[in-house]
Amino acid sequence: MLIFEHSSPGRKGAPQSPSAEAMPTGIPENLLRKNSASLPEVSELQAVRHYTRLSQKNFSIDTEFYPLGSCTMKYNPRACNTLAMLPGFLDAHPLTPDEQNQGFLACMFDLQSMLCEATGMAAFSLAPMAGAQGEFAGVAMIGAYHRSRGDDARREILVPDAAHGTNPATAVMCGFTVREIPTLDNGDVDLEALQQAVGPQTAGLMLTNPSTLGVFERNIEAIARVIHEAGGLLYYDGANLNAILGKIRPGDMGFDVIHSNLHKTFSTPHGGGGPGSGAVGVAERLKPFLPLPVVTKEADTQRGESYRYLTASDRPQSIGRLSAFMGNPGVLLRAYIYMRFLGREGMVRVAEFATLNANYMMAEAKRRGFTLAIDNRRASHEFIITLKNEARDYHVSAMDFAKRLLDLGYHAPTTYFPLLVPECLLIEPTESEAREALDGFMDALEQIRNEAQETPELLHAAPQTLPVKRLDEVRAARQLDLAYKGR
Amino acid sequence: MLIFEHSSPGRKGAPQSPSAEAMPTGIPENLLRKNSASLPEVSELQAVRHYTRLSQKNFSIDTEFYPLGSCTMKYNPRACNTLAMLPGFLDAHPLTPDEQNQGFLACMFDLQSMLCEATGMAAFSLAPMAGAQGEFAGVAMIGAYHRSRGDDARREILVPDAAHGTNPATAVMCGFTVREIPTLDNGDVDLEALQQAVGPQTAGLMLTNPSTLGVFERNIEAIARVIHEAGGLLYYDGANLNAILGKIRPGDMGFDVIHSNLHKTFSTPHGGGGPGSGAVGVAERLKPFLPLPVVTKEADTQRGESYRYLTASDRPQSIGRLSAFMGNPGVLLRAYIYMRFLGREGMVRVAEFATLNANYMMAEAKRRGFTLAIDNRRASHEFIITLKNEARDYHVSAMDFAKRLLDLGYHAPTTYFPLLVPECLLIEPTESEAREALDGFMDALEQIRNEAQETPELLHAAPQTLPVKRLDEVRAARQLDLAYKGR
Amino acid sequence: MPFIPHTGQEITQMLDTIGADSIDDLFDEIPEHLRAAVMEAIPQGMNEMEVSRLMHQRAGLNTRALCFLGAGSYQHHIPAAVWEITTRGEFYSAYTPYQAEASQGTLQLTYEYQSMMTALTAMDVSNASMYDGASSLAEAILMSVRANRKSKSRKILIPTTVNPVYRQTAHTIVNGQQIELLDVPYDETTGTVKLEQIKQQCEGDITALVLQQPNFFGCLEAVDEITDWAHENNILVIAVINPLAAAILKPPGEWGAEEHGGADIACGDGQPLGAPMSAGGPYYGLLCCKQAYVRQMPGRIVGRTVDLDGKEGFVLTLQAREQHIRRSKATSNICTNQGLVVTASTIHMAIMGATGLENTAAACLANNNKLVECLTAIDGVEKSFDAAHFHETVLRLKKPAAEVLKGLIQKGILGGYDLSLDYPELGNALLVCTTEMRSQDDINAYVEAMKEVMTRSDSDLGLVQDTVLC
Amino acid sequence: MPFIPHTGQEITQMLDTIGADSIDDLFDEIPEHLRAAVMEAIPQGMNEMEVSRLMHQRAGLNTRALCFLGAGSYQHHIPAAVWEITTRGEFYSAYTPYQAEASQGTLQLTYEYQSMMTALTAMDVSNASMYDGASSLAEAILMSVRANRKSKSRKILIPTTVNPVYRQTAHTIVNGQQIELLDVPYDETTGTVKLEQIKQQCEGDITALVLQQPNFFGCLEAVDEITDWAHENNILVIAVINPLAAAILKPPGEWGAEEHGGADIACGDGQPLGAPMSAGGPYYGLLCCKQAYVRQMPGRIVGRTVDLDGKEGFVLTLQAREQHIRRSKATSNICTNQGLVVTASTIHMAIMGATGLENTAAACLANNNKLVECLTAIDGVEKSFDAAHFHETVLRLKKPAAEVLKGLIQKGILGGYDLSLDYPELGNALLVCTTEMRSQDDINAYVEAMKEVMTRSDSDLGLVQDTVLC
Ligand SMILES: Cc1ncc(COP(=O)(O)O)c(C=O)c1O
Ligand SMILES: Cc1ncc(COP(=O)(O)O)c(C=O)c1O
Repeated sequence: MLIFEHSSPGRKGAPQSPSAEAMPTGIPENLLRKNSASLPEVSELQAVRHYTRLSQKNFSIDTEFYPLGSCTMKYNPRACNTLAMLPGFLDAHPLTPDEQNQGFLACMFDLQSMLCEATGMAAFSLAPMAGAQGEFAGVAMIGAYHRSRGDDARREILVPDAAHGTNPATAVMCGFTVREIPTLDNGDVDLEALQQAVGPQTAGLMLTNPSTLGVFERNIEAIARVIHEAGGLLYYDGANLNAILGKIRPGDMGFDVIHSNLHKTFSTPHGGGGPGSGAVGVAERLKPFLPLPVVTKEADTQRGESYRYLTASDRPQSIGRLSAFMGNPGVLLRAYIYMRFLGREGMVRVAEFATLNANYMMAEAKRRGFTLAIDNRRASHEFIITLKNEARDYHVSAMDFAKRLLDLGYHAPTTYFPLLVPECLLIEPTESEAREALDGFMDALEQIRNEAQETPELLHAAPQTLPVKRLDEVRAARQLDLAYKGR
Repeated sequence: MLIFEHSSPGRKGAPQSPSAEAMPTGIPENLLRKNSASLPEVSELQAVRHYTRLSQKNFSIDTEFYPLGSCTMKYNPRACNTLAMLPGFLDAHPLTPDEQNQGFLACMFDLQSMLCEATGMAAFSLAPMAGAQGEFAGVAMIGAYHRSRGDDARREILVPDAAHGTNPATAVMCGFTVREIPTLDNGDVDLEALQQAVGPQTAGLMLTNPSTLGVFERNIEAIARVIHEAGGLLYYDGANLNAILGKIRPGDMGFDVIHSNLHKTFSTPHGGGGPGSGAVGVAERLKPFLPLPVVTKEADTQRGESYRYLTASDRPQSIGRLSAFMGNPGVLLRAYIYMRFLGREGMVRVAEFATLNANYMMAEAKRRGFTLAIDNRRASHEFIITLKNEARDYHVSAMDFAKRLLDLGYHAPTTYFPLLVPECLLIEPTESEAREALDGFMDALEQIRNEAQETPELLHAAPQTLPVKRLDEVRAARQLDLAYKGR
Repeated sequence: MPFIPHTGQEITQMLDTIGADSIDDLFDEIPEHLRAAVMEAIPQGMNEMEVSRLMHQRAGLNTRALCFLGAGSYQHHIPAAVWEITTRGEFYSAYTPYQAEASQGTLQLTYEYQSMMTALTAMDVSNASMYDGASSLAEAILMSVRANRKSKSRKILIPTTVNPVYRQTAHTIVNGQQIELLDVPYDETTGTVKLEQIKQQCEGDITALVLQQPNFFGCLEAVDEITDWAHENNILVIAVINPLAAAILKPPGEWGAEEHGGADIACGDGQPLGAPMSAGGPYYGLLCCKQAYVRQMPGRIVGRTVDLDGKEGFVLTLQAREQHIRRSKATSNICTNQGLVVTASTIHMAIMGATGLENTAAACLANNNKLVECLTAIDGVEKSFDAAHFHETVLRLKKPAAEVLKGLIQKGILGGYDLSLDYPELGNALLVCTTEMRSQDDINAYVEAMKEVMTRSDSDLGLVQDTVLC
Repeated sequence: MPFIPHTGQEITQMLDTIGADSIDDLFDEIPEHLRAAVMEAIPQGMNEMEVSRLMHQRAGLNTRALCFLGAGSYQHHIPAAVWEITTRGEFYSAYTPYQAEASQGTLQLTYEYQSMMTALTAMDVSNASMYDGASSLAEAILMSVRANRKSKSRKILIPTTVNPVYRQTAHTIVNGQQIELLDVPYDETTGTVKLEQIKQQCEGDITALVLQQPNFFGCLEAVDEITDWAHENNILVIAVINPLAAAILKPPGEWGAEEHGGADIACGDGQPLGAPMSAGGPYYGLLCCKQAYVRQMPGRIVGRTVDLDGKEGFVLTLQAREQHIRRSKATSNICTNQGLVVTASTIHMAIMGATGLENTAAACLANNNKLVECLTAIDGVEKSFDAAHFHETVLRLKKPAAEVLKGLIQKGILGGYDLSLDYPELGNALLVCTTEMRSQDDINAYVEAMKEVMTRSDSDLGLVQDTVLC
């Protein structure tokens, strides 16, 4: 039932409403609303009950193992939420004068510094509100850099075919054209194809390393050389740093600009779709172009250190603002708190145990006879199973496997991404899962393969134990019903 | 699965633990623990996931209509929780000097005053930690009062047979003997039997009005006269004031002492069993005996009004303390906040709409052909259906009805209480439920009666849709398994 | 080890299964000389007790002054139930609802959000959110360029009464795509845009026109007249709204003559509907449009459908617009949105209902009238504009706003937004805001403080500069 | 109307169904002359915004000083997850689990609690909680009288090292039942009870003996020796424990010779395991006993059983002990207990684990040693007792404790518990406590403040009386 269907005309959540004021005069009639908006009219109890029950219809990290590749569904410590929601932060107006906002600014400055150290970049801006906006900022800076040098011909961005969809979409949004670079069967970028692709039109290359295929790009130094020699810049899609934190730094690999999804590696919650943060870091030469705001620390003779926002006059070459205020401070605070929990030792351990868990599951998958997309390599924080054999032999799809997993109490891995691998499951366990969860998942996968052989209809009809059975997506797109207008 | 079964030896929730200190010397070896307690060894994520999932196995007000008679399952406003958990309250040590504790004491003083006004009593103590302890305090005061007057022969407490089990249990705990008074078919106390029962041995009568039969005791003035003329005192079991708030006050009916369950009428949550508060109020003559602590207000010349705890030296005749500190302050704060929400108008409305909902459901029950335990009377905040006919005709019990209701998404009413009515359901909707919920429940009840006739096995096998089917209580009591000791 | 459950024994067993000797072996594909050194600049880890102490200290450093500052972020009452439910693990720690059957909670809620937002704006379609109001305007502009097939110019008219940071953000984001943003000046007596001024600015083919209601000065624009003119000239209208104000003001879907169907696209920031000010976010961008433009919409959209048994259910739909399907041809690069804030906002709207929002909006307005009346009774304080307004008003002061604000903050009052940088032509201008949260006592405190600041000489101001604030 | 969903139309329809003209008619069985007047002394209702403002003001009036006060309530770190999960609606707003199938969450959790508590105490059985530590002791005494079939005296020995408010509460509660509570004095050098002193007090038949470990002075009693003696004399042993200390101290189930099976009953306050100090509650009383006494146990108990399909499940069991079944013959009148605090405490124990609790207990103790060492270096401060202790210590001061505490609170320090009222024989005695929450900085702050207070003359103290506190 929809919340609208609990509605009764005239019912109100009285304790929440200021007492009715006479509508002030002075507003011309034609600027006023004629009819009340048809929002639901429910009591507070009805709303609480409805949304509490709705929440129970979700899978989530707090309730299920959620090995969704490229998404890093790790534990979101509750303390990060509690502490980020202290009244001193929640009640802070974004335009509060810096002197009254020192506690928050100190956190932001520290966060910038820790991100620089963790990635080997010279400076960070926390402005981007998600990975895609971080990419936007990064690519826009690449554009601004070339322009600032009068190098206006560089209108092409190179993107490997395994890349996340946001990479090409971003490049286009920034006004570039996109050229795809193929990937070899072993998961490395096709270096020859890359060499042929670069030229005076090359603005840069967007790369994820480890790639979305779950392997480390072994030729990274050669790639960096090719791009830099062609006059391009190297962009690191660091949506996911879980695989390398404390082990190798993008700056040391030769990247000029990077974004990092704090809502993945740094454990801010995904919230059913967002919000996130795509903090963006740069090498020294791109620093002037960083998006605003950026926080700086100043030694103030009177009261010791103090912090302030840099403005456009401090950074005249900045690509500008990406949001009305400061990105997503609540997300940034959660990431900051998480990083203080981890500290330098804890960060290395993230990479170590995320990698251990992925390699363990990959070994188990192999042992149990599943086909790996890329064999005989180390997994990074994730790895890929291809179910092409099962699809061929039993007429079941990766999607069927995914839906059946739901029935068994596991969230499905990422399916059909990266696009190169047929019938694939991209599996990312993260470091915060215990071995029992990994084993339980592999048992489930094995059980499903047996079912695929013996009772494939079980897979086709899955899920059976959830609030709804398989949903008709085609109908949803054909007979658009995007808002309730009464029954 | 039990939390213990997620355990792995040596696993820890590291972020929660201070770093290991060397066990300080100086404690003799024989006073130290030899083996670590076998608590579960799980990660924070495992604990969060386990208890989040467990919670989902409960019915609750926040998820279901819960018309449990005599329990007053009304909406527990979330703000009461949020505001009672402000750090200024949570971090207050109970022995904080009064001067540093003025905010909390002011709330407690106001709460005492509001309870006096709402019940018509002269003074209140907030010390009792639940209804039963409120009863204990009340009956102990009755004893202390008689003793203070040298009236030592009064060793008997009268209790109507419809009374809640805590009434007789309390009287015995206070050292009294109990005599039961019968109830007439129309729900009123048998006045003649009462007259015959009273005498110089009578310490007092414990009465609930409206009674647990859901009707108002019409002879209350006569009853008061009988008891008072016999030299006894009149105790009001005001566990539930929902039916009369702002309509009639126990003090005005002639009661000398009353307890009120703040976790019912004043909406503090039941928390799966507690905590509660059984604040106790008295007429003037019992004031010296009130349990401590009690908060008083003093006009302080220097800083205006101030509040302090009364001590034993202020109240030498007090029956004493019932707990180490101040009862259950967190519960008291929630009740206080709720009462400030309601205000005087809101309190009257509680009684009005609780009564409207109960009478509406009773009328609906009658219309749908159910048998009422007491017909042709007004319901108070609750009423009783007896399923004795259905039991006779279809061989189904009130318990079967209750379990089947769970399948249909409704918490069952109270069953088999009061003990006088065979196969009964005691139904209390409370004022915070919308009419749709009441109708939905009555539809379910009607559906079940039809099923009882046509497919009684559906009832016997209920519930089917919950985490477990009907549980074996006999086995639980015979083969006691009260703690996990490994599998 | 923080948040890592592995015991020593488990590690050994897992490495055995993998066939590796140590965890470090798992990184042997990384060139040795590239390995990172210890990250000295990152402090050591802390336990929760220590982190908690640190964050309480930091939060305590933020001064909590009485807030009369608005300018795009507003302090409203939020029912306690809103964030208690929103932060339930099942909402908080779920991913984007790609597995629909296991995400009906988030999906149904989002559908309800879309329904509420279209009801509030009187628009046909809402998406599931953009990042914030400013970036939402930028996407609305990009969308208008795709949607207006009759226009080739890629020229957009933006009055300077639109929030300056929104205009800056739009510039950053549309910059790469050869889109021209043309400023339109405002009328100096009304504080609103006059149609004549727009016409003057408008040479030939224009793709879209942006109109903010209430505008950045808090003033109400003549939305009907301007919308009609735009539509008559094949110009799309992009409304920028405050969704709380929309509870009492004419919603964008009803701007102008009925036959044109109102504004074409509506955007704005959802913050006033359940998001705390929180130093600037997370908020969310609302984005609505006419049915005809739904395939040009960026971001996620939830649709209602049925399952195998014909039972109602919800899915992400029209995904072919999005980057994960369409890649370089997507309507936008947006992927992660502001889902959790939308969750809060949906619950907020459900609990408040239309009546609650209307009463809140009316209380904001009434409070602003009270405040402005008292302030303008002070010598040296007067209103800048005479147009009708919502809950913000521009005041002209006899002293520089920056100086006045410094004086006020010393009395624990966040007095408003200094307009002198963005609008130097207005002189010493201050934008003051009141929400329903400002009680009569609060207003009195502001008025008293302002009296003192306005009568104090400049040297007094300097003297008290370092007093501890409340 | 607060929290009432009825619309005017619904009210009319419902009254129609009932056949009444007005809501007031529904009260027509109440004698007219008894009807209540308007409750003038109760203020008018408020909306949530107003209530919230009021409660923030009130909470703000409470001074938040650095806490070195214990005496039965202790400030410990509680993981954020604990109360976030505990206050989930499904736990928070559920009733007592009478409908077992619809309450498996609460029931299984309670079974896990019982399992953890028996593990911690090394006792056989735990109930599902009593109100608090003090009332739990009272019930333990009543229980011992029922359980000790060999004794007829109803005499209970209670050393004065047992928390004074626990002893007072026990008096109030057992008062009506002809039970005699006999004080046992303590040794003035050790601060503990000596077996000889007990023997002196003990004439003839004794039902039970109470022993608190650590005792009210923080000192450790000779539990083995005393337990053995009691058992040899057919006296039941009632242990009063701090369950956090039990993580490192010998648990009551192991007191004395193995063949006696340890203490017979263990009680105490669960507050140190996950309940905030909260001005005194809600906490919960833990109550455990030997298997033999389970049918004398008051309060609820959860048992594990199976359902119709043989699947594991949980129910309330042995209900025949309780008032709702046995009425006047019940083991106690208790009905509502402290379930939600038990919920928090269970989650707390699960997250902390034995290691976490051990480290916490050790940190408390180490901090107390640090503090006491520094304080006793000050002239006029010395230790009163020489027995081993946990996290509290009694100090003898050269000035009255009340005066010293006044001085300390002016420096934002809650310095401890003044023992002079309860134990006048100890002179100027102060009980100081440190938990793991007290950092080195906190300890230094206390020491500095104490130095100043001890060197200050009395008239200085008077002077600063009204200074604003931190
Ligand atoms: C590799 C990669 N790049 C970019 C993104 C986009 O990040 P966001 O969703 O925060 O915009 C993602 C997130 O799914 C990703 O996995
Ligand atoms: C009528 C009546 N009296 C007394 C009580 C006992 O109250 P408590 O459970 O708070 O001890 C109850 C609660 O169930 C009750 O309904």
